Amino acid sequence: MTPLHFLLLSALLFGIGLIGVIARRNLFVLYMSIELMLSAVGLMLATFSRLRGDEGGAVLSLLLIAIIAAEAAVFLAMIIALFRAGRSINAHDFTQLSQEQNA
Amino acid sequence: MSTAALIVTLGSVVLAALLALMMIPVLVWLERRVAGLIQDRVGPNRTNIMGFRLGGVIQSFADVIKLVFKEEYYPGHIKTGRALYMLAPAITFSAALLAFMTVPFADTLNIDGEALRIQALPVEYGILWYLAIGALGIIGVLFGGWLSHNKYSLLGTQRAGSMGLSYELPLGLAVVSMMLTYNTIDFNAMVAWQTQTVLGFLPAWGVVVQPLAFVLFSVALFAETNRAPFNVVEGESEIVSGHMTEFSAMKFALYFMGEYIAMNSAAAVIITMFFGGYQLPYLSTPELIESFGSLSIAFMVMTPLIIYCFIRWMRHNNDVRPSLSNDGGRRFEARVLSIVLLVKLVVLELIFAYFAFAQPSALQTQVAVAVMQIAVFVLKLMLFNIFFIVVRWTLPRFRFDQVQKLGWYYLLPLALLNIFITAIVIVGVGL
Amino acid sequence: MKIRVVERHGSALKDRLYLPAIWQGLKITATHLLKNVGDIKSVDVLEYPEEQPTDITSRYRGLHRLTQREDGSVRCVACYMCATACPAGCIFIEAAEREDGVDEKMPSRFAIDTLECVFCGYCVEACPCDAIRMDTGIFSLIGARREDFVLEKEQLLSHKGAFDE
Amino acid sequence: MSESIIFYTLALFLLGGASGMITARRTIFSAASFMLSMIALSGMFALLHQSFLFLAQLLVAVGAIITLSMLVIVSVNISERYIPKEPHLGRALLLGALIAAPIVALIVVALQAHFTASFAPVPEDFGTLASIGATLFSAWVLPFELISLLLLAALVGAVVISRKGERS
Repeated sequence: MTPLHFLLLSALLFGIGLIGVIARRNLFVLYMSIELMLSAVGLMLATFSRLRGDEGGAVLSLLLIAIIAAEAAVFLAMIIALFRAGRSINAHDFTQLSQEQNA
Repeated sequence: MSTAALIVTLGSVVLAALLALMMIPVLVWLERRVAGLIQDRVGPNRTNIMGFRLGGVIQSFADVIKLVFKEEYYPGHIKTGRALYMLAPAITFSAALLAFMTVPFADTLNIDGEALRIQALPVEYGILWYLAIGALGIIGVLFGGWLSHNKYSLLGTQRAGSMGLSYELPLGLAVVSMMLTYNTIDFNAMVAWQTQTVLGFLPAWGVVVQPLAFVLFSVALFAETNRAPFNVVEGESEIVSGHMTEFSAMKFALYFMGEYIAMNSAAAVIITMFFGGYQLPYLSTPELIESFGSLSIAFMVMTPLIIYCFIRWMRHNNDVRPSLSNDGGRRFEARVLSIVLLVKLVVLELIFAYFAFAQPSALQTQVAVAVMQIAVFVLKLMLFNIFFIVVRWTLPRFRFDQVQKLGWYYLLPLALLNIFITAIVIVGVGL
Repeated sequence: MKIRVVERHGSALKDRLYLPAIWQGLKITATHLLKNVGDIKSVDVLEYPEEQPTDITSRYRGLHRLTQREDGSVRCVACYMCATACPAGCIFIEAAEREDGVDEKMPSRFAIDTLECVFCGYCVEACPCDAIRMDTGIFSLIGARREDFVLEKEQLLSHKGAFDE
Repeated sequence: MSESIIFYTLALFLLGGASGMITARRTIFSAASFMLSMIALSGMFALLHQSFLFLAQLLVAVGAIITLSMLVIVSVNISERYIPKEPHLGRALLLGALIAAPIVALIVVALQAHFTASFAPVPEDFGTLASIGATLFSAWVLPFELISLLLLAALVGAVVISRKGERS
């Protein structure tokens, strides 16, 4: 179990998140895929922090968790608003920037 | 790992499992008995094994056996997600059980230079572990309720989720102010801090130092554990049983037991953070070890008195009205129990005499002090569980919007205010 | 009609704090708890299976009975009034012709499913002949199977009224 | 040795949960798989001696975020017909994999070729609450304050976005 293992794992996790973002249309899954990619970065930061014995990485990872939380709040509020506007959680239904055309 | 460490670790795990799991039947029985006595009834007192009813506690074992052997009913309308539906109660149960695991039952033992924690999980995460793991219990509720495909379950789930989130905040913020006070997250260090005195005579228990935090913390815990007056999640008069509506037999039992374990761990955390944990007031562990001989003499005098009073109480109460000729073996039971208690008294007296007059080794004294602290802890735990139960049978249930309003409009600002005051005092006084 | 405005309570600081009221409530319950823990015999309850209730009044709706005429025959004329009035639909009557000249009809079968029965007493009210009553004072019925709870005519006739007419 | 076993078990749960999340058709199973991978991720933090990160991950990612997502799923209460059908999910996933594979492969190859460092022992209090806190409030205090501003903005934004009624 070396740092390499952790970094490979984090790369794979990021890849899976990327696939989710590209392939899925369900807004919930999209949101979770983005969270997954952010978490992969957090894992990488924690690994480097452990590797260098420097707690800066861990702090960054901690701040990243805060960002994930902020993102969750905004994204979930957006899902609620979008569902209310368009009765849908299909990402392909929201191709217009303006509210009127979506509804 | 040395032998002593192995024994202590195993012992703590067993003790934690006993305190968490064996407490469930006792708590169920207590709940019903206390409810009965508060309402001027008697409560369950007849189930017995060979005439031994132990005040009716056998009833809960009968209940457990009934739940285990009950038909496993599986609602037919749940087409997909059976595995997750089955797993959901287990998530709640195990989260409640795990949250209990960092509570210390006695002070750290020092054997051969090794510091051995009397905790099931010998880690220093303390209150953060409780917050983190305790919050997982809500997820089992959410999955189970959503997968039940039932409108009552859905409403209960919605309530559980929003209540869990809104009360997590005052809970966490109350903990933050306590962390500022104690300057640690470790339960052991918190208990050590509480052996000081404030104003020269009061024990520096959390409840004395931070009364507001205590109120906020316990109110939030009542909400987190779904106990009355905040049991809107299963509010049976409105939504049947909330998330538990579609669960039966052992699946229901897991939810049910999870709730009692959560209540038990909440009581344990409250006494550890606010009521000095396993400590006797005014006596820190080194002092206890030093003066255990003289304490033993005090115990030698006190124990017979306590046991005498208990036997008298039992003989008076373990009886039926004089109008009945047949007492159903109650007097026989009281006699046998009195003999058991007397034997226990003799054994205790011998042990205390050994510690008072013989020359016990340092290790023996340490272990004896630890055992005594465990006893104190269990006593406080029982008292707090009874407090939880008495509150349940005193207060009517809040309406759901009132619960939310209380959480967001009152508890959250008060918790923030408490943090500010605490921080100002700590910086200003320079503690 | 005069409108009376009731002043709302609970706006004083003491009420809004909740805690004094909670403390008061806890005091009441704890007093009861401690009193009863100290002396369980002060709890005024019945040791039920050994002690039977003595306060059943003549208005208590217990188990049903079919009344009898002076000659000991069934008073019921199988008019189906009770079965019609029954909200739970638990009375089953089969009528037969009555041969002994006292009346024209009698029930050949008269059964009450007490598991369905809600003990509302409508059958008693509906009966034109005072043939069915609920004045037996029997409040518990025990059986091992479902069939045990379907009371047939003979059982209903054998029940005795517990009170004076 | 035992650490390796734990690592591979956790990695299995982590990757399995992640793949389950992107392949599950019902939102609830996505959420369940996501929860699994988040818990496994917190286990990874514990393996890296980041005890505070472990607790923070459990507390925030699992305790708060999953609960919040589930709560939204439950409150929105989307009936089956509003959930996107995604008839060509397999094909879409394959396409996504084709796009993601080169990026991941590049990272993997580069790492395996040039990365040989191994973990050195760390001090006793590495990653504990006290030491992370000290680092956070000395060297990283500006990012911390900025993040708190971001959180506030997100909070206000979330309230504004999800508010009912006309936005004119």
